[in-house]
Amino acid sequence: MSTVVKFENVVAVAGSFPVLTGVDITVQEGEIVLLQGKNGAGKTSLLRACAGLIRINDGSAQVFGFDMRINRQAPRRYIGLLGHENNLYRDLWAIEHVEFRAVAGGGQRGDAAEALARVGLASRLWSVPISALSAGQRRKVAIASLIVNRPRLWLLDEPHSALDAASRADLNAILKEAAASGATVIFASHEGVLSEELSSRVVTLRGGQVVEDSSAR
Amino acid sequence: MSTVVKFENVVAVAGSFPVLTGVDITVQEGEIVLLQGKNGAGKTSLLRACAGLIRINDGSAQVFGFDMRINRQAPRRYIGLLGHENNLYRDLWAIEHVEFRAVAGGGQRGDAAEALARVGLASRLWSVPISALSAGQRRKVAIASLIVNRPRLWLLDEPHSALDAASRADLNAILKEAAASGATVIFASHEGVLSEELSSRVVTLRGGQVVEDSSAR
Amino acid sequence: MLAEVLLLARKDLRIERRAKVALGQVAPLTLLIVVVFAFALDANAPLLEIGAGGLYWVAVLYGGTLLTQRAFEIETEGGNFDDFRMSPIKVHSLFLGKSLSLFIQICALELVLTPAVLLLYDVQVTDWLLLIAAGAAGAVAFSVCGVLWGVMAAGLRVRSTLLPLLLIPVLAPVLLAGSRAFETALGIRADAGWSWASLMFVIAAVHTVVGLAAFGFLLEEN
Amino acid sequence: MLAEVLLLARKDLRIERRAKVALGQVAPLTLLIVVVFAFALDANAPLLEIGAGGLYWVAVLYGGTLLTQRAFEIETEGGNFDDFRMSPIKVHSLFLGKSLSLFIQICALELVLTPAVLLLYDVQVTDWLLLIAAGAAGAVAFSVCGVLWGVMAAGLRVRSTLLPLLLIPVLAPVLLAGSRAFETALGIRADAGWSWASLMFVIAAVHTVVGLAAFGFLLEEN
Amino acid sequence: MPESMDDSKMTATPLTRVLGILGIVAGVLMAVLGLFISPPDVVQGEAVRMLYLHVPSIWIAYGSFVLTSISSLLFLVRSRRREDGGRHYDRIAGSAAEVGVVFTGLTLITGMLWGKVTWGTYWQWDARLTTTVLLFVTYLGYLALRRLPADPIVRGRRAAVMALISFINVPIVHYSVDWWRTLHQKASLSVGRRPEITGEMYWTLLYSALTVTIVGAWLIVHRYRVIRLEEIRDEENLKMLISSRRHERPTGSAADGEVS
Ligand code: HEM
Ligand SMILES: Nc1ncnc2c1ncn2[C@@H]1O[C@H](COP(=O)(O)OP(=O)(O)OP(=O)(O)O)[C@@H](O)[C@H]1O
Ligand SMILES: Nc1ncnc2c1ncn2[C@@H]1O[C@H](COP(=O)(O)OP(=O)(O)OP(=O)(O)O)[C@@H](O)[C@H]1O
Ligand SMILES: [Mg+2]
Ligand SMILES: [Mg+2]
Repeated sequence: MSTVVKFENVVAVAGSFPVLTGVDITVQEGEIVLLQGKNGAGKTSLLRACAGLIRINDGSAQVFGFDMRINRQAPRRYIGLLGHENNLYRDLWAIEHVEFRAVAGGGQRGDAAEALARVGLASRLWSVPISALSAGQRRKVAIASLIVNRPRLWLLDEPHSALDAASRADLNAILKEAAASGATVIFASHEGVLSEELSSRVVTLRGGQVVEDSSAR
Repeated sequence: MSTVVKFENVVAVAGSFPVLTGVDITVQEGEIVLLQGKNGAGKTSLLRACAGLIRINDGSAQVFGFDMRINRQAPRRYIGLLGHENNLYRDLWAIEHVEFRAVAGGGQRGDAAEALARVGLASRLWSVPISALSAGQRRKVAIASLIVNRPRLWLLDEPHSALDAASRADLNAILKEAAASGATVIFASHEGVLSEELSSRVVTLRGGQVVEDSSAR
Repeated sequence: MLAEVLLLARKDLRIERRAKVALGQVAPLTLLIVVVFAFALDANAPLLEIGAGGLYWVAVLYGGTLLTQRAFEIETEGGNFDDFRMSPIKVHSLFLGKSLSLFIQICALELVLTPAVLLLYDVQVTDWLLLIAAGAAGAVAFSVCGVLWGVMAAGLRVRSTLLPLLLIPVLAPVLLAGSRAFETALGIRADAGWSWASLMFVIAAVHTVVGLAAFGFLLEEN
Repeated sequence: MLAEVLLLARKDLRIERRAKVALGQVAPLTLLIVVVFAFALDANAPLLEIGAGGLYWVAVLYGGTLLTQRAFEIETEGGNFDDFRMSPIKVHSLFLGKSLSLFIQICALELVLTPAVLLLYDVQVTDWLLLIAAGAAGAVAFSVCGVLWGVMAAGLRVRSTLLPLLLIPVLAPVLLAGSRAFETALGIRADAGWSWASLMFVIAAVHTVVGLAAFGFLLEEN
Repeated sequence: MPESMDDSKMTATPLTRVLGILGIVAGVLMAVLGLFISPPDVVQGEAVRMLYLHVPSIWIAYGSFVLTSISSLLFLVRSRRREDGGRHYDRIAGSAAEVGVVFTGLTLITGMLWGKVTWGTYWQWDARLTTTVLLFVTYLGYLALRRLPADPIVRGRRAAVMALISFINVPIVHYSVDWWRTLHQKASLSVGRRPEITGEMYWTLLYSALTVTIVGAWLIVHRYRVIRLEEIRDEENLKMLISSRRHERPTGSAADGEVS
């Protein structure tokens, strides 16, 4: 089993504030890691650092073996990122959006319908502009857009937010399935039971550092 | 005890889609009502209808005794609305934002600090531009902006989202306190235990209608 | 009410001071436009002298549109306009407060632009009072009108392109009157500059009245 | 790579078709500007004739800036730029795809604008080929440059005003060259219009090369 | 340029002191030469003395912009490989551009004053004048871009790209007199053309150019040092911030001790 993320004493600065102050974490293929910690602990920052969206100022960081201090764009095509916000094209229909994301990632146009069905979006809503969807429905479209790209590393920031109970269970199933087939999942969440049930390992952040790590596999 | 919200067979249309298809609901002063239902059930739409933000096409709707089909701006000054998104001035500091909202609502500048402390935002972050705050910290600022206006009716759309465990408990305490002092709270949420513990009554929506109402008071 | 107006305007100006959009970006931009115009018109000195008034107002119109856009951008950053509409501030105060902050920014813009045009287009002022009166009237008209349409464009989608489309036809009369008034003030033509300036005041007044009456309606999205 | 470019451009154009910004809002707006100019310059026919080329390009510059802004607005509607940056599409294709869709929109704009200017300003075309060549070169330069700075301004904040500030000085040479080329094409001056058009092509080529080389850097926010 | 902590903490080194003194001495001499020794022009009379500031200034500005472009290019090449990201080159690019802008401004001002004397107006819509203004504004934009808060490397790359594009304006300014019909003087010293001015004026001009070069170099070195010092200060600040964030209090939200 290979190492997907390997951070050693990683320091990252946003603006002039150190959002990560020395993170050490190693994630193996197939793990489902829950990041928890207070608001402002640095969960989002860590996820974005893994995605190469913030520059690393100090320490050593590798994702899929790429050195993130030298080329932080390289691993992106293996990564699916879901942020606090959804980033959807509001004027496209749900199906068009997912199709676009599928083809952009080298997949098939047909994957889109499958993914939307998988996240449980009613097919009536497939050809409605995304701006007309409810918060939870949009979240589903965003998740479907990840699914079609079959990322090898899923980085999810509060993926359950806005979803209803049934969809939350669905999402957990989707992620477990992905992990079982070799993908790696790192997600931040404040949902207690739901996320602990999903995760194979819980990492606690505080002040931009890892302070607890239960490799409870 | 007076009636705060009285909706009878309310139909509301957004674009050309009927988001509410005949809602009947009566909420008394001091209640804490949890709206639940699947994604797209119409929770957000109902909250926005209570706030007078969407036009009511049919049925009769009264908020604080004002007829929402005639004057939907009138009750707004008694209402505090927290949407899925936060709507903060990103360039202001947290404290400036809350101060502005306090004074705009007829309160004191000094209320702001109190409210920010109440939601548990570390005072280091009070004088940081809101755009630099984390998702949960922003949510706290948005909640503090409501507190300072002492609304008589709180309309909250997934208020717990993005908050950490401790802050969720804090928020519940704040809302219970408000209800105890005569305010009314209606909130939509997908959080199971947490919201049921808070609410005095659970209303379930489906397809833009109320399908279940446990006046479990 | 005055307190509310000032509160709102102060908030807007504070954001502006922090983001430095009006003076840091819009002012240089309009200056640039003045320069580019001049060159696009082939640096024909007499032509520029004649056109100075018109070009000045076109530049103000452009800068003013950007500032208006920005004034509502800050209200809709969260993705929607709900909080502005739910604001406990009275509707009239919302309108006047927004207009006031926009007015101050447009005035600042004019203060930068006027000397530049005088210098670059090589024109002399023969009637300072008229120049100032016309400038002020234009600023009032632009800001009031900007807020009136800005709130509508902000409620709808694709605002960044809709706003100018709404604004420019409405402001065209102000633009014309302003150009004529300036031409008199700059001694380019002997026409009755003051009657143009008064026309501007009338337009500004009409828009203010319409704005006060209609802002409540326009605030509603649906 | 071509597939990616087309995919991206098609997506942009589909959004555009649905929101109808380019032809529904920006084109009328620039038309309006052309008309307003005519007014501001007092409908002085010979003067308009001389200025036609310059005014045309000023209008295209304005419309192009709005379209560029819009092209990146759709990428940042969720509040940030992350998804565009995380896109599995190759950086070069991102650049070319965005440029292509912008190019098509600017061409559409020019197609609307050209007859309007010919008609309103009462000028005759003496060299159609030059007109078309210059128009195309200008569209390439504007779109490539727009994408180059647009991506940067989108990553930063306060983009709606920053973008034109960055864009206009850089595009000014294109504007100048375009005006001269048009003047020749319209028979206003006998100058070497073709050498101006070729200058435009050179500028467009330089920006394309720089864009292809640098887009990866510019995509990064911090 | 040496970069060890010790000497970058000082603003002056022997090199800069020598440069500074040279600059002053040369400046005085230039004033004497330009104002008294060189003869008045046949056509322009005494006004021609403006030449000795007007023209060298823009040359130095050109030179600075060339320096900016070269170091921007080097920065783009090196920023991937080097440990410090080649920020050295970014600093050079920044300080050279600042100096270039200052001297472009000087050319504009002297030109306008000169124009008032010879053409009767401060400003003419002449190709060279307009393009010079555009050059000025473009680089002001470049400097503004450098000010925007961002990670230093990312900001540096962004700025470097803009520097490379902005450089287009330099040849445009230089050749504008040939490309457009202008009021402004044609190039009098240009590659492959015989100089049109001669004698004392010619030598005075060359000498002024040398002097302004020295002053420009001195300014660039100093700006470089100031930028470096600011960076050092920021680094120190960051260290403090990191250690204080590491020790954030480990409590819940009731936390930060602010809840009553
Ligand atoms: C604001 C007004 C002016 C500006 C912006 C300006 C700008 C410039 C620039 C950029 C150059 C350098 C050309 C090059 O070598 O690439 C230059 C050179 C020169 N300027 Fe001006 N100028 C202005 C006014 C004047 C005036 C009023 C005069 C005199 C009547 C003048 C006389 C000259 C001369 C003699 C040169 C040297 C030409 C050469 O050797 O290339 N300039 N000016
Ligand atoms: N420019 C800045 N100035 C001050 N603090 C900053 C700045 N930028 C970021 N921060 C702080 O850095 C931290 C960022 O944390 P991050 O967004 O990673 O938190 P998080 O763990 O995702 O929190 P949440 O649970 O609220 O999403 C926050 O405390 C934020 O206030
Ligand atoms: N123009 C439209 N066309 C089609 N459907 C629409 C349109 N506008 C709104 N809808 C639908 O109306 C419903 C709105 O529901 P609302 O936003 O109130 O849901 P909600 O209960 O808040 O859901 P969530 O839990 O996801 O927030 C959604 O199903 C949405 O798809
Ligand atoms: Mg977060
Ligand atoms: Mg909802």
